[in-house]
Amino acid sequence: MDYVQFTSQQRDEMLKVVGASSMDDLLAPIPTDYRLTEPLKMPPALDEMSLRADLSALAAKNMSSDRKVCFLGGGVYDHFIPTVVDHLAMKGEFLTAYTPYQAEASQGSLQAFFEFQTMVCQLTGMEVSNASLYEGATALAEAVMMALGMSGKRRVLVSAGVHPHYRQVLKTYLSDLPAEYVELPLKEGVTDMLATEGEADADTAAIVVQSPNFLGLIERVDTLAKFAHANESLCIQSFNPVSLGLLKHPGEMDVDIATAEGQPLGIPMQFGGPFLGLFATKLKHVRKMPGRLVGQTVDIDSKRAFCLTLQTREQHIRREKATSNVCTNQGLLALRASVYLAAMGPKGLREVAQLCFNKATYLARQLRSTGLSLRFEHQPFFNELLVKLNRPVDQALQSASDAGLLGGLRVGSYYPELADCLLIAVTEKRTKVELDLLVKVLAAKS
Amino acid sequence: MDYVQFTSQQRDEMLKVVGASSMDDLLAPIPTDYRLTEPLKMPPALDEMSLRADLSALAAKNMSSDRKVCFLGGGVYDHFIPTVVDHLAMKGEFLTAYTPYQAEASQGSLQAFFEFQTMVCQLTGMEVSNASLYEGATALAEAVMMALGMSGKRRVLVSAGVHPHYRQVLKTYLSDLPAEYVELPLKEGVTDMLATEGEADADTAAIVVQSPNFLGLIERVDTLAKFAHANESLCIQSFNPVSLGLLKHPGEMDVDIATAEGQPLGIPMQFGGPFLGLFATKLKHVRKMPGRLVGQTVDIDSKRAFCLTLQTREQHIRREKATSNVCTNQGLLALRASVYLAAMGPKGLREVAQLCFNKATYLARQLRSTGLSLRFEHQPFFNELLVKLNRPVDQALQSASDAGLLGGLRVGSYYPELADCLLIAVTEKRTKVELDLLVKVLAAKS
Amino acid sequence: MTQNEPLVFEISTPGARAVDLPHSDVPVVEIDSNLASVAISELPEIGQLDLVRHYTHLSHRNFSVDDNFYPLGSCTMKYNPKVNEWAAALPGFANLHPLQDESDIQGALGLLYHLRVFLQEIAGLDEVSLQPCAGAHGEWTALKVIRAYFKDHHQSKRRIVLAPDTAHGTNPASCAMCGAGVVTIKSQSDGLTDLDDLQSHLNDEIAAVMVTNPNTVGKFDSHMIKMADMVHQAGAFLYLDGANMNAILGIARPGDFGVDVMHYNTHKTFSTPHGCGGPGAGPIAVRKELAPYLPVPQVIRIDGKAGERYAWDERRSKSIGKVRSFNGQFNVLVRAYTYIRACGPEGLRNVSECAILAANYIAQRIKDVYPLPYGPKDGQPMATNPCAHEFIAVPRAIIDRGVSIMDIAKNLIDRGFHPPTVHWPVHDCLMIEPTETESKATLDAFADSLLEIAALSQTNVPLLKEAPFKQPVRRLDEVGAARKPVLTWSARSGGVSEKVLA
Amino acid sequence: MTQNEPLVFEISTPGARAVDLPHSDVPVVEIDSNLASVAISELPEIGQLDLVRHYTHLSHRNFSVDDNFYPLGSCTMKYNPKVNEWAAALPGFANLHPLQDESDIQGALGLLYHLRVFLQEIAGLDEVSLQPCAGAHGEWTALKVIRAYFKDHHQSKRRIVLAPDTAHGTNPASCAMCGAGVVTIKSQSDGLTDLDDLQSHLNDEIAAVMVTNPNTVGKFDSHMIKMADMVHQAGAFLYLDGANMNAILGIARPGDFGVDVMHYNTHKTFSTPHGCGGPGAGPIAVRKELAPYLPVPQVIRIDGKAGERYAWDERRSKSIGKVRSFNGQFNVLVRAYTYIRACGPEGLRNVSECAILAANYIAQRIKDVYPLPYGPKDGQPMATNPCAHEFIAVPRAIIDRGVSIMDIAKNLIDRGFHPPTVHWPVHDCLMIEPTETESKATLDAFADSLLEIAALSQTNVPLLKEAPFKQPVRRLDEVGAARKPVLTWSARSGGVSEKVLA
Ligand SMILES: Cc1ncc(COP(=O)(O)O)c(C=O)c1O
Ligand SMILES: Cc1ncc(COP(=O)(O)O)c(C=O)c1O
Repeated sequence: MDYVQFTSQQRDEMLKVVGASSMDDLLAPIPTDYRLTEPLKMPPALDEMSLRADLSALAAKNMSSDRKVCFLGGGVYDHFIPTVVDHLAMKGEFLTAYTPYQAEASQGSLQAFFEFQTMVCQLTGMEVSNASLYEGATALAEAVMMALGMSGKRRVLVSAGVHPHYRQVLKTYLSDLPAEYVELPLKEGVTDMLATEGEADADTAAIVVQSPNFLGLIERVDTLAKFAHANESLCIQSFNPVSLGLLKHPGEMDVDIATAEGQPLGIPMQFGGPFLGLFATKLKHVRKMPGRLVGQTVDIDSKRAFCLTLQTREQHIRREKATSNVCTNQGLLALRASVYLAAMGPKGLREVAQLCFNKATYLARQLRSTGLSLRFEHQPFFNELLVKLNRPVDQALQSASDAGLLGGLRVGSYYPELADCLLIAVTEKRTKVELDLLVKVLAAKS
Repeated sequence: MDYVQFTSQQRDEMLKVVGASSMDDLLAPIPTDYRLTEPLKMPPALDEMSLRADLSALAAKNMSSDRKVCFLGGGVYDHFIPTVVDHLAMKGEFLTAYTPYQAEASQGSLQAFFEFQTMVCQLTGMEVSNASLYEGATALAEAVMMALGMSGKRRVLVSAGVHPHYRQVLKTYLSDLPAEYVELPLKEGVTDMLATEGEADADTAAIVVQSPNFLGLIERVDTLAKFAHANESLCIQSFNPVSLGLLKHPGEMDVDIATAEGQPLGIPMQFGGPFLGLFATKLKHVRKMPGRLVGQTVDIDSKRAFCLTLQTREQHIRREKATSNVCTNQGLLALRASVYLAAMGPKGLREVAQLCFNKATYLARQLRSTGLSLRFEHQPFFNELLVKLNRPVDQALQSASDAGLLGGLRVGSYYPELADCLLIAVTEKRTKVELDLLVKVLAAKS
Repeated sequence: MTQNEPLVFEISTPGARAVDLPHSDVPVVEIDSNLASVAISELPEIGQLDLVRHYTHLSHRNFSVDDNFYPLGSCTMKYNPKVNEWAAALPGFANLHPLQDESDIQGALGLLYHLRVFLQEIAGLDEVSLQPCAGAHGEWTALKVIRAYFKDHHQSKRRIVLAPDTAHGTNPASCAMCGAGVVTIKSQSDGLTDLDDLQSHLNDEIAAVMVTNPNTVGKFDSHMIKMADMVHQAGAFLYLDGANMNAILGIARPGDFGVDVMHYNTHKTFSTPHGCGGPGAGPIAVRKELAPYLPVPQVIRIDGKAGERYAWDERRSKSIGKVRSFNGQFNVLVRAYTYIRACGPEGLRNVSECAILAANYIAQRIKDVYPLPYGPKDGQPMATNPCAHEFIAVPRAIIDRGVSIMDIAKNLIDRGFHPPTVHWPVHDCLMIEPTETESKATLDAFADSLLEIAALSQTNVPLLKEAPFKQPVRRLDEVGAARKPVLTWSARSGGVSEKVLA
Repeated sequence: MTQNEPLVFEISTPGARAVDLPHSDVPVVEIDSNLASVAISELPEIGQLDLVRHYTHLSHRNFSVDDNFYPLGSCTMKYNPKVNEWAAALPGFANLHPLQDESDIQGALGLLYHLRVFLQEIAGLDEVSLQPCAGAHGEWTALKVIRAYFKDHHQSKRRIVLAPDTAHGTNPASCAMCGAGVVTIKSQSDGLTDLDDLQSHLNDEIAAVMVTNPNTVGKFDSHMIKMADMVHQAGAFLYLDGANMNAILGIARPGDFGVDVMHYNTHKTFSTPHGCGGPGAGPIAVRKELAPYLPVPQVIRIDGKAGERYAWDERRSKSIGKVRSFNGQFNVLVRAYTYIRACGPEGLRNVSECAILAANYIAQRIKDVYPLPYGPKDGQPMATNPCAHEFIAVPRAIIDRGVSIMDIAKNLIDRGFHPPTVHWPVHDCLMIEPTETESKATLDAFADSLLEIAALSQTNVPLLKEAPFKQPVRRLDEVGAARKPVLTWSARSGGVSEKVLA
C-alpha cells in the first residue's frame, strides 16, 4: 500500500491534461542514463496485515520495560505516563500538522507552545523558554554555542559529571570552532570546586554543569554560578525536569541558561528518541536564543492571538547569521510535555519527585543493610544511586536479568575508576516489592 | 480518583450559595434511617498507576487470540481490523457523544448513521436499515416480534440451524407472548425442506433461518422465502455480513427481514460484546421497524441536513405502543462498522470473503488428506467447517491448546448427536502455516 | 465547521482502496455460482486519506462531552475517563473470544465476578446479572424474571405493572414486550407518588410497581418506604429504574429502602461512554427470592483447595434463559469495573454528593428566571427543598414572551453547550443534569448563558428565534423528514434516494 | 471555532487535580532543606475533564493533514498512515530503554539495520547513519563528516561550502555551525545551476557544494551530472539536500548521478508525521570514502554461526563522535521503516511518479492565471517543461491588482486549504507541493479555489484583503509581536506577561 489515491484511470486522465503521453514525459528532465530501469533492491510491499505481523515480530524481540522491571536511568527514566497524556497528545489534528507558519490556521498549536514556554519557565524559574530543541544533549550544545557567540570568549569548562553522551556531543559541536573544551574533574563524585575556581578565567565563556549529575549526585550549582559570574561567564545547567518537583530550580541558583532532556515529562523511553530538548534563559538573552518562539499579540479585531515571533534569529531569515540551524524541532513532544505538566500540576509533580526520592532512599538503606554501600556515601542524591558491588557488575546484572530485572547501568566505560559500580535509577513506578527483589539479587554472593 | 473537579473550597462556596450548612442538608429528602453511615464494602480507591496494574494483571490472565491462534467461530470471528478503523472510531468526539437528539449539534453522527443505514442496504440488498440494535440474537428476536406484530399470526418456525444462543434468546422473548415457537429439524446439516413445507401454514408469522447456519453450511434461503410467502408469512434470515462479500445477499433471495451480528465488520471479539445488531427490511415495513432511524431533510436555509426520524415508532413517544423498547443502542459500533465497510469497499470485502473461503477449502482438503472428513461432506460452506474427529474432542482441543491453538468449538452441548465433531472457523488472518499446524494436531492419534 | 461534508458515497471513486489485503497463500477457489451473489455491491470506494478526512470532519461536527458541557437530563453525561478506554483496549480483553474455555479466561471472569459483587453492594441487593445490553433491556429482563417468579409460584395472573405518569418511555415499552399490561399511577403536585392512587390500583393482578428514584423530575421520593410496604403487602415487587443511581451511590441503597429489583445503566452511572447513542450495559440486581430466575450465564466464584477460580454457571433450572448471545456487553463492563475501582467507596459517595450539589447550584443560580415546579418556595434557597442530581425548570414567562423551549435549546448550542433534555417528563420543561465531573467555572458559565438568554427574551425575541448561527445547519424540517422519509442515499437519483416513502 | 480558548493558566483552580498518584509504599523522607526549592510552582492546576476539553479545543483550532489538503512546498505534507502510529506504540518499541544490552534489543537493532540498508539502496550510496534528529541536523552532521575527512586527508584549509542562492536557510546556517564559510552561487533564469559561476568559485578551499535536486524551485537540475564532475575535479564533495527526495524515489538515485553525501527528511519523504513542527529524523547517506567518519553508534549486522545478530558499533576510530544522545529518533525511524515496508520498491517509485503527476496537474490547471517562472512557454502544456513534485507560481497580475501573496494565502485558509509555502525561495511566489497522497478531487478543488480567488481579484479586492473570515483570529499584528515580545503568560498582570522586552 503506497497510499496513492489516484486510480489508474485518473492517472491516465491527468497525464492527458498535462499533455503527457506517458509518465516518462514528466520524467524527461532526469537524463535517461540515470533513470532506474529496475526496481530498487528491497523486499516487496507488505499488505497491512503482513506489515503488522512483521512489526509485531520485531517488537516482540525486545525486552522492553513492560517485560522486565526497569532500573535503568542515565538520562532516560521509566516514569508513569497518565493515560490522558497519550490520548490528547496523539490526536490526529496535532500529529499531522506542521510548524504554524500561518497563524490563523494554527492557533491551537501556537497557543499550546505559548503555554509550553510558560510552563517551562514556571518549572525552571527562568524567564524565557523556546518552543523545543531536539533533545538534551543538543540543547546543551546549543547553550554552549550561544554562550560562545554572545561572549566572544573561547573556553568552555565542562564538569565531568555531565552525561558522557552530552560531553561527547558537545565535543563534536565544538571540534571545528574557535573554542576550547576543558573538562572539570570530579571530587567525591561532584564537580571539584577548587579545580573549577582555578580554571575559570576571563576567557571562559561558560561553566557547564549537570545536576543531578550523571552519577545521580546533586551539584552545588549556585556556587558554580558565582564562579562563572565572577568572570563574566555564563553558568549553564543541564537539569532533570522531574527533580524540580523537589530541588532548587535553575532560576533560584542564578543559572544563565538551563537546558534539559524533557523525556521524564510524559515521553516514553522509546529506545532513546524522539525526545525533547528544553532550553530556557534570561530574558535579556532572548535575541541570541536558538529555536522557535511563540509570542502573544492581537489580531486586526484586537483579539488575543499567537504567532511565531523573533524569527529574525532563525535560519529561514538570517541564514548563516542565524542563532542556530534548527528548523524542524520537537513540537509534538513539547505538546506532550505540556499536557503532562498540566495534568500533574505543581502538586502532582512534587509527589512524583517525592516518591522517586523516597524510593531511592529506601533502596539505599536496604542495600546498606545488606552490607553494600553507595560509592559516594556522603553526597546527596535524587533518584539515582551509584552502588559499589562486591561482585563483577556483569555477573550481578545477569542475576538481575534472570530475576526479571533490568538491574541498572554499567558506568565503567565512561568512568573506568567506577567499573565496580552500578548506577540504579528509581522512579515512582518501582514498588517496594521490586526494590526488595533488586536488593536481594544484588546482595547475593553469586 | 473520582474525577470530581470541585476543590473543597469550591464545595463549601457552593453549599453556601444553595443555603446549605453541610452536604447533609441536600440529602434531607432521603430519610436518615436509610442513609448509609458506613462506606460501601468494596476495595479502596486505586490511583491510576495501581489501577492500570490491576487491569493489566486481569488481562494477562486471559489467553486472548494474540497469544493463541484462534479457530473459534460460532458467530464471532477473528477478522483483521485495519488500523484506520480503530483510529477513527475511537475519536473522543464520537466516543463521548450521545443519541443525536439536537440535530444542529450532532450532524456528524447523524450523517454517519445515515451512511451506515445506506451501507447496510448496499450490503444486504434490502431497502431500509435502522441505526443498530444490541447484537445478533436480539436483532433476530426483534425481527420475530415485528413479524408477529405485523401479521397477527402466532406461529414462528425456526430452523435448528440458527445459532443455539439466538434460539434460546428467541424463546425467552416469546415465552410470555401469544406465540408458538416451532423448531424445524435439520437434514444433512441444513433445514429440512420437507418438514418446513409441512409446518408452514396460514398461522405462520415467520420462517426463521440462518445462513450460513451455525454448522457453517449455506442454506437454501430462497426456497424458504418461497415457502414463507406462499403462506403470507415473512422470511427472516440471520446472515454473516462478511459472507456477503461472496454469497447471495438477502435481498436477492427475497428475504423480508435480514438481521445479523455485525461483529465481523471491524469489531473486536472482546469476549462477546459490545457487538452490533444489524436489522434491514423492505421499505413497506419501515413504520413497523424497531430502532432509531436517521433521515435526510433540509434546514431552514434549504441545506441538506440529517435528523432522527419516524420517532413515533419509538418508546419515548409511543410508550407501550412502541415497536420496541430499545433506547440506548450500539451507535459507536455502527460507526465502527461504517468505517470498516468504507475502508474495505466492495473489493476489499470481496477479497476478505474470498480469502476466508479459500482457506476453509484448503483446510477441508488437507483434513481429508489425513483421513478426517467433514461431518456433512456434500453441503456447501463459507468459512466454518464441522469436522468429524477420530478421537475425543476434548483431547484434540487439549493437543491444539498445547500447540498454541484455540482449535475450534465443541458443538455437543448444542447438538448431542454431533458430540464427536469440532466446528472450526477460518478467517483471512489464518495463514497456511497455522492451517497446516491445525491439520497436524487434529490428524494425530493422540 | 460551516461547510457541508459530502456523503461518503459522493466521494467514492471507482477503483480507490483504503486498505490492502494479503494475497492468498493457499489455492484460490471459486464458489459455486448458484451460491454467489450476482449483484455488484454499491459500497463506497475511497482511499485511506480521504476516509480519514471524512470521519475527522464528521467528528468535528459532533458535540461531545470531550468538547463541552452536556447537561442532558436523565442521561448522566459525565466525563468518560481515558483510562477506561485504555483498559478496554488491552489485548487480553479486546481479543478474547466469548466461547473460550474457562481456564483461558480467568481474568475476564474474575473481573465480571468482582463487578457483580460491587453492584450487589451498591444496590444492597442479593444477586446481579450482568447480561442485559442497556437499561431498557435490563427492564425487560427484570420483568421476565418477575414473570417467571410468579409463574413458578402459581400466580400467573399477575400480569399488570403500575408505573407513574412520569416514567421513562422504556418502562411501558418493556412491559409491552413481555406481554404485561401497564397502568399509570398519578404523581402529586410536589412530584412524589400519589400513594392513594397507588393503593387504589394494587390488587392480585399486579406483578410489579416500577418507579424511578430519585424520580424523573429530580426528586428523591420520600414515600418510597411506605410505597414498598404497600407493594409488598399486595404481593407485588417494587422495581427501581436505576437511571438516576448517580444521585445515591454510597448514600442510600435501593435494597435498604424496599426495592426488590432494579437495573443499572453503566453508561450513565459508571462513566462508560455513550458512543453517539450506545453501547451501554444494563445489569440488574434482585433480591434473593428472584435470583433463581436470573438469566444465564451467571459468573460465579468457586473456592477450591487450589484457591479460587471463576466459572460460568449455565445450568440454573429456573432461569428465564438467555437474553442475548454470549456474555453481555463485556468491554462496557470492563470500563464500569475500572471506574468503580478508581473511585472506591468514598469516591462513589463523593460522586453522588457532588452531582447533587452541582444540580442544586445551577438550580439556585437560575431559579428566579427559570422557575422550578418542584423546587423551594419563592425566594427560598435550594437547601429548603433540594433537588437530587438533576432538576426540572419550566420557564413560563420566557415562553410567554414567544421563546420556546426549543429556542432556548438552540441558543445554548451556539453558546457552546449541549441543551438539556427538553419537554420530558413534562411539557415545556428543561431537565438539567450537570453531573459531578464539571468544574464550577463551567456550571457558572452555563448558568450565565441561561440568564443571558432569559434577558434577551425581554429585548430581542427574533434573534433568539433565529439561532443557531454557528452550526453547520440550523432548524431542520423534521416534519418533512418524517412525512417523506429519505433513509438511504442512492446513486441513481443524484444523491436523493428514490426509496422515498410517500 | 470562533470562540477564544482561554489559556490553561486561566482555567487553573488551586487544588484541582487531573491525576492521582499512589501513596508511598516506603517511608517518606524529607529532602535536605538546603537542596529543596523554596519557590512555589506556578504550574497550572486543572481537573482531568477540563484538561481534555482544553486540548480538544486546541486540536479543533489546528489545521492538519488529517483535516485537509496541506500543499506546503518543500515540506511534503503527505498522508501519515495510521498503521505507522500503531507500530510506534507497540510496547516492545515504546517501552525500550536506550541503554539496554544488545541481547535485549535485537528487534530494535534489526529494524534500524534494515532501514539503514533500505536508505542506502534508495540513495545509491554506501553507508547511512540514522543518528541525526532532523534535516538541518543531518546537514550539520554531514558537513562535520566532510570536515573530518579533509582533516584526515591533510586538507584542513577546505572550509568553504558553495550553495545556490535558492538554498534552504538551514544550508548556510548548518555551515556556520561547523565554522564553515558559505559562498552563494547563482542560478540561471531557468532555475538550474549556473555552471560558469560554479566553476569560477571552485578552488582548493572548497569542501563541498550543497545542492537540492530537484531544486527548491521544483526543477530537476539536469546540470547535475556535469556539476558532479566539476566538483569532484576540484577535489570537493557534492552534497545533496534530500528534502525533495519525494520526487525521485526508485526513479533515480543520488549516488548514481554523482552525489557523495546527502540527508533525508523522514518526516517529508517517508510519511512520519510533522507533529506541529516535529519530531523528524535526518539520516545521512555517504559514499564509502566518507563512511569512516560517520557518527557513532552505528548499527551493524554480525553474521555468526548461530545466525545473524545485530549490534552497536561504537568504536569507529575516525568517527566524528556522537551528534546526539543515545540512538537517534528511534520511534520516528520505526514509522519510516513501516512506511517503506508498506510501499515496497514499486510502491516507492509510484509515490514519486504520482507526486510529480499531481504537481504538474495542478500547475497545468492554474498556470494561465498563476504563471510559472520556470514552467513551459505560454500556451504549452506542462509536459513540455514539467516540474518535479512541486512548483513555483508568481501571480504577478493578481499582485498588481493589489492582492498580495499573503492575501491569497488567507483566502485559501477560509476555503479549507492550508496555504502553500509563500515568498520562498523567491519573493512573491507560491510554492505548491501537493504530494502523491491526495485524491484528484482534492487537487481539482484546490485549483478551483485558486482560480476563484484570481477571478475575485478582478471584481472584489477588498473582500480578498479582509479574509480570513472563518478562523478564530485573523490578520495578526506580527510586527508588534516581535517588537514587544510577550513570550510567557504571567498571573501577576492579568494575563499579559510583565516580562515584556521593550
Ligand atoms: C429514566 C430512564 N429509564 C430508562 C432508560 C433506558 O435506558 P437505556 O437507554 O440504557 O436503554 C433511560 C435512558 O435514557 C432513562 O433515562
Ligand atoms: C529544502 C530543505 N532543506 C532543509 C530543510 C531542513 O530540514 P529539517 O526541517 O528537517 O531540519 C528543509 C525543511 O523544511 C527544506 O525544505
